[in-house]
Amino acid sequence: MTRTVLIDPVTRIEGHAKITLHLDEGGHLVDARFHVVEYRGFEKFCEGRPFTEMAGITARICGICPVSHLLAAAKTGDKLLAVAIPPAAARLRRLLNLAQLTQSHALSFFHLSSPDFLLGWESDPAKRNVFGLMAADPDLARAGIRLRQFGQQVLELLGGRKIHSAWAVPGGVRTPLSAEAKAWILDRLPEARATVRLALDLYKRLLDGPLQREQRVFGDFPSLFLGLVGEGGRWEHIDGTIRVRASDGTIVADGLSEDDYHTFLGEAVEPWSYLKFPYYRPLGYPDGMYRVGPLARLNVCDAIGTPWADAELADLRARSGQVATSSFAYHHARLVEIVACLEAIEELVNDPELMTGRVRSRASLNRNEAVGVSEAPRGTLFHHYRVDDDGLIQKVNLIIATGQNNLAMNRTVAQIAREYITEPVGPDATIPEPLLNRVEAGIRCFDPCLSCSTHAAGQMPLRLELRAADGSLVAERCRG
Amino acid sequence: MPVPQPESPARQLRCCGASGCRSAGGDALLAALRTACDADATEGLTIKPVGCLRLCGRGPLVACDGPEGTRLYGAVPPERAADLLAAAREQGAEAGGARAALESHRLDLEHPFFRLQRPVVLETCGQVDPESIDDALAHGAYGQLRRVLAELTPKQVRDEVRRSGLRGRGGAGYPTGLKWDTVALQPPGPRTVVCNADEGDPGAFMDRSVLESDPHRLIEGMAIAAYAVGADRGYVYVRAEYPLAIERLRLALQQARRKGVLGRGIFGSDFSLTIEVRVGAGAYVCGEETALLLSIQGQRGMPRPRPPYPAQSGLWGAPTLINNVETFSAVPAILREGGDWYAAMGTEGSRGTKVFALSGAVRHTGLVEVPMGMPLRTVVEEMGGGVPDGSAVKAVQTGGPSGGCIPEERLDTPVDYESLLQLGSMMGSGGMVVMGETTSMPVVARHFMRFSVNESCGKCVPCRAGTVQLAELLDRFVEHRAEAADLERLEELCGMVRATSLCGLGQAAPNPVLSTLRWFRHEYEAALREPSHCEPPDTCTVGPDGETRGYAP
Amino acid sequence: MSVVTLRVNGQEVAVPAGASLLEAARAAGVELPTLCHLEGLTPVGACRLCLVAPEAGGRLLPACATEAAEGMAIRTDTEELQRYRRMAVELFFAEGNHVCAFCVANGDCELQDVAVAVGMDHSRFPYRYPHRHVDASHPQFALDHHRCILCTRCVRVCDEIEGAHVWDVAMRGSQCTIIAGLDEPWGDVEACTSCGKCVDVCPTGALFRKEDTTAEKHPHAERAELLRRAREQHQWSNQ
Amino acid sequence: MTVTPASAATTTATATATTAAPASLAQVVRRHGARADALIEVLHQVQELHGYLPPEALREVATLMRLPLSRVYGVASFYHLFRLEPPTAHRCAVCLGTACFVRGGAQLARRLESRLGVELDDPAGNGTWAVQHVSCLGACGQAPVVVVDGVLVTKLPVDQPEELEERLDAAGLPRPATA
Repeated sequence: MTRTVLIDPVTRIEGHAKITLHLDEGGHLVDARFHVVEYRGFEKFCEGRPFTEMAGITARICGICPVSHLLAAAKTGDKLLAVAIPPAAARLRRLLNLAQLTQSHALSFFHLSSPDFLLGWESDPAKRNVFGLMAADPDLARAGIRLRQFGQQVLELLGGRKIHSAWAVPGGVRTPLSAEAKAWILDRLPEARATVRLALDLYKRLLDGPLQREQRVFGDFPSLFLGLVGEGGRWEHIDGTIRVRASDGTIVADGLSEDDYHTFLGEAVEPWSYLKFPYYRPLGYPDGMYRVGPLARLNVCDAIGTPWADAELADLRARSGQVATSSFAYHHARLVEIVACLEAIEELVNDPELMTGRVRSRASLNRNEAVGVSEAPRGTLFHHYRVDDDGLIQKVNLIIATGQNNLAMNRTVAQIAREYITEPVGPDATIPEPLLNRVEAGIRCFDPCLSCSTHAAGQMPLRLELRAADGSLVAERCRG
Repeated sequence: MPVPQPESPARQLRCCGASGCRSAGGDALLAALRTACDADATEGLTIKPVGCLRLCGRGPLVACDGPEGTRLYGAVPPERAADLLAAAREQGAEAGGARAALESHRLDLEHPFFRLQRPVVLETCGQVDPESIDDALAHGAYGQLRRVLAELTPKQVRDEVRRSGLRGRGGAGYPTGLKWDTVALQPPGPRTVVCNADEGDPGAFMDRSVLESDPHRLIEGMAIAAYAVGADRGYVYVRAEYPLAIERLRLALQQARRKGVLGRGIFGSDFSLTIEVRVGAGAYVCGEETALLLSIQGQRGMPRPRPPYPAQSGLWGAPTLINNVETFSAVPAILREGGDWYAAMGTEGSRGTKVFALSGAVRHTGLVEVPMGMPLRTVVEEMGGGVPDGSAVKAVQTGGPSGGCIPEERLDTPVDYESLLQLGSMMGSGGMVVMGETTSMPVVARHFMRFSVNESCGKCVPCRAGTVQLAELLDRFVEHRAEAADLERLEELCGMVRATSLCGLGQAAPNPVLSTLRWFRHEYEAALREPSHCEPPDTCTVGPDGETRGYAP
Repeated sequence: MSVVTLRVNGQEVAVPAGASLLEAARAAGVELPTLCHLEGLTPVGACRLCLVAPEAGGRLLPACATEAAEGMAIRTDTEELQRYRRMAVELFFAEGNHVCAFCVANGDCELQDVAVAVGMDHSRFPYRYPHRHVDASHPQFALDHHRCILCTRCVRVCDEIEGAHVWDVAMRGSQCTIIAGLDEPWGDVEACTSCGKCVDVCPTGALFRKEDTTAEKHPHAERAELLRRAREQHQWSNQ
Repeated sequence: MTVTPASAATTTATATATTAAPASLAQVVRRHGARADALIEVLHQVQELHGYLPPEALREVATLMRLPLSRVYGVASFYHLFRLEPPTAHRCAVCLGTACFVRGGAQLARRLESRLGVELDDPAGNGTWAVQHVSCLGACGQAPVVVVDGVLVTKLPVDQPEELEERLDAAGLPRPATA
């Protein structure tokens, strides 16, 4: 029986995004700030709850990447129980995350970002969305929607529901994969592959053509990149260790364990945003700026480990070097990751270990503190819990991808603004639509984890403000 | 007045020793009188501590009896003890001088406050020494019990009570005779009588006065009732907030046992009765009969659904008769004078007399016992003398947290069960609180709702959670941040809480809101938020009366 | 066995003497919502969901706690009753912290079922977000006071069936709370036999097994009746 | 001449049994024959013994009366006159019955709060004084009233601030230390 979810105060934590551009006395742009007015009260909210509930609670925090929170919470739970999860469970969790990455990346690329590329930056904002895309290129749009559905369907086959399921639990997962589900996945994989090939071909054509300026100005700057890598430095999304790589290709740190995250990550707080500002501690704040997410995962890894994905990775590196520094390359990275996911899904589904034996290890609480990590579609996600002897949460710290990209997003916005605004900015300046649109698109490279960013079919509710040196408002422009 | 007067000593000073006058300095006055009396060894003058002399607001009260009649003095400081003694003595220059000196303390016994009273329950209250069974016996106490045991069958007793038309004085007004019959006619087995002395309605102190002033009358009434329904065990459940009443009741029971008025084979009959006092511990809901029974059984006072009624299944499952103090205390007089005599007073549906506790914004506060059906205006304006500063009465609150506010324009309504119900209030136990023009009705409604929130036992959801929501809605009105939809919600929730609560507390909790909404709706409408005044609700915390926080949890 | 006949929504039904109005309604094929009531436990009439209206007028009666009487006629589903039930459910939701989304009982919760049945998807009364706590001191079970609706099934099953009387209600009014022992951590109360009956009969996610996570609780409320029948009538039907 | 000893001053404290105060909890229970229905009476007397109902005492009561612990605590916490925390040295009760309310009881309560620096109904008070509300003392004729350490103080002139303060001084309520 399907049930209605009745009361859910937790979902009321979304907010609108606001960006302010700050000028100096001379009218020159000095700073850009991406304000997240989203309330982060859930860390407080979790206090006093049983840790077993954390997967369910954190999966409700965010409507976009519930699966990532679920996995991070389950992994943290495993550590509190101090159990090794059954091999089948480990594979099923991998499968879940791959499906999540696929569907999320498909959403970001097809629904949210491709209208800009395909319909043009100057096109009518009212039509610059997936519906407009449907009208302009119905085959691509439909294929994109079906690719996302594929990912979602796998999530549902595993977890019972597309989103908000609490299928992954401390100790493993709740249910194994059915034979029918396996057959369905294998049946749909070829179509998914075809779609991503179509998208990659199209995107590469655009990169070589009309998107060159964007590649240059949409957040191209040196920074660190952070992500999980597996054995032999291979691309990884759920297990493995943490690697940090600099723009010049140097591996700054490797083999880091999430357990020690506080030794290499710091979290700064700014009064104007609810979002914290994590930084790589050895370099200090804000010099320790780093990026996470699809691009970071590709930048930090040595190889992906499956043939087609490795070929695509090689192509990406051929265009932008060993380390791609433009944030615009996130879009490309997403497509490459979809390839990696599809190949990995195929391997996993054919793995006999997936379908065997138990899927959940039972134990009671054995530790009072644990840190879990997983790669969410938009980047590395840390869950850190401290519990009392009864298993009730005393303290929670969550480090989310959007927070880690916070500094880079501000840099990106500033870079775009400088490109599209004429300095010095006079007192009667206005904000032109193309600027708003580019800023929005710049933010969208990171596919930030704001509930609002998926609403309204690609229209981010956004307010852009231009503020003078004394803080007074020069101009503003809103959307959403 | 059909009160058997004992051989009155020629001269006596009756000093009110009920809690009202005590708190106003009655103890000191009594001590001073005794010292002065011992000093000049006056012959033939008795100083007698008695119970309530009615006009509590002017305490301490002293009644000065003599062959020339009774004079009543109020607010007498102890320094005036000598004057009182002198005034009580025979006529003479000294007495004359003392009386003149006391003139400013003299209270007019011909004032309507006294003149219009018709004491039945309170007939010996203020006459008799509450701590002396001998004095009570001298005033006729236990005379009816003795007669009933010797002459009447239980059924005859019940018939007499039924004929009197007496209805329960605790508030609901259930016909007493009918209740007695129900208990008596249950299948054979043990029965219990219980006196509900958990007088919890704010503004009500009738029962306390009876317990403090004339406890033997209550015991006699209970004993007669026990005989009439076949009970051999009785409990008086008194609220702990009445320590003096408990003390005097316990003393009276001890004396009664010693005199053989209680115990085995009372007055040589084969009727036996033991009565125990059970003291509450601060829970208004224990005035509800099923809660009261559980409390007597040493449990949480949480009401249970009725039926079955306690008359069928009460204490430890046995048929149990529950009446309140005033109801039992009316019984001896009814048997003495006959049910018809009692029924001749009052109105068609509400027979006899009723004791009211008059308080609030009124000149004369205290206890009045009047025939049912007396117009409210007579009680409040003539007897009570209206609002002290002479301004108009705005409303009269009757029935406590279960009752309602009756507006000035309806004061001509006769006080009886049905008329008050029609006005959206109720008789309740008899508290009558007068409100002057400055009283804000939403504030009053909230006051009562907070009371209900505080006193809800928490068993059923409409009362436990509904009263909390109602209090919060009323906050919005008091603080001028309500919206039109809140008025709708208020009324709807009132209706739900009233219809669905498990016991009388919850069922009646919305009454103060509904009655003030009915008569003073404009005050609620005026409290709606101004359209211009639309800050988020939480930022507005201070109301126009400056009252922002209450005592509710 | 003597029989009483009465009318439920106009339909005549006969039930054994001593049967409740709830049983009479069921005999007439009418399902009334209930929360506090549970077969096998003494009825308390606290949740007010099973209230029915006597056709003769007068106060509404809790069907679970009212004996059916000869010649009685009741209505179970008047517009007014429906409105009251809905409001009662709203009050339940507003007074606690009921977040279905990650509740251990999501999908198998009587409060949720009742909300669906009466068509309540949000409370018009402000949520009070009370500060409550979770007692997870017992090695196997936990009590989340946020989800407790004070139905007292746990109190009764522990007292009447298990005979341990670990639970009771403390405080009063909106402060009411279920307590173990002297308001101690459950795990410290020696009287507890860890039988789990309280968990089985809890209608919401308030009492649960600690290993269960979101939507994994599947209570066995019928156990109270089965155990009582086994004890009193020596009849076992739960093989 | 009828003379009776002046009985105890009016208090809001719990009423006591007429017999001499027992010395121990066991005696209290024994006096009631350990009957379950005597629980409230027993708790009254235990409170008199200790000033409040400490957990150890409740445990002992339960053991001696053979009652479940939760039942004893449930009863003790249901009735507002039972104290589960040690009382402050001094206590003040303000009546918020209807008559007192009409005559300014709520203002009086606020005055007491600010004078003593306490919150109404916070049993901890300011450490020395605590102020609680009571629903009605039945002293409606003398409204508004407060009870200071067991002594009823009546007819307080709420609308005459200076006189009010003097009356409160006289009742033994400390004034706030001047800053």
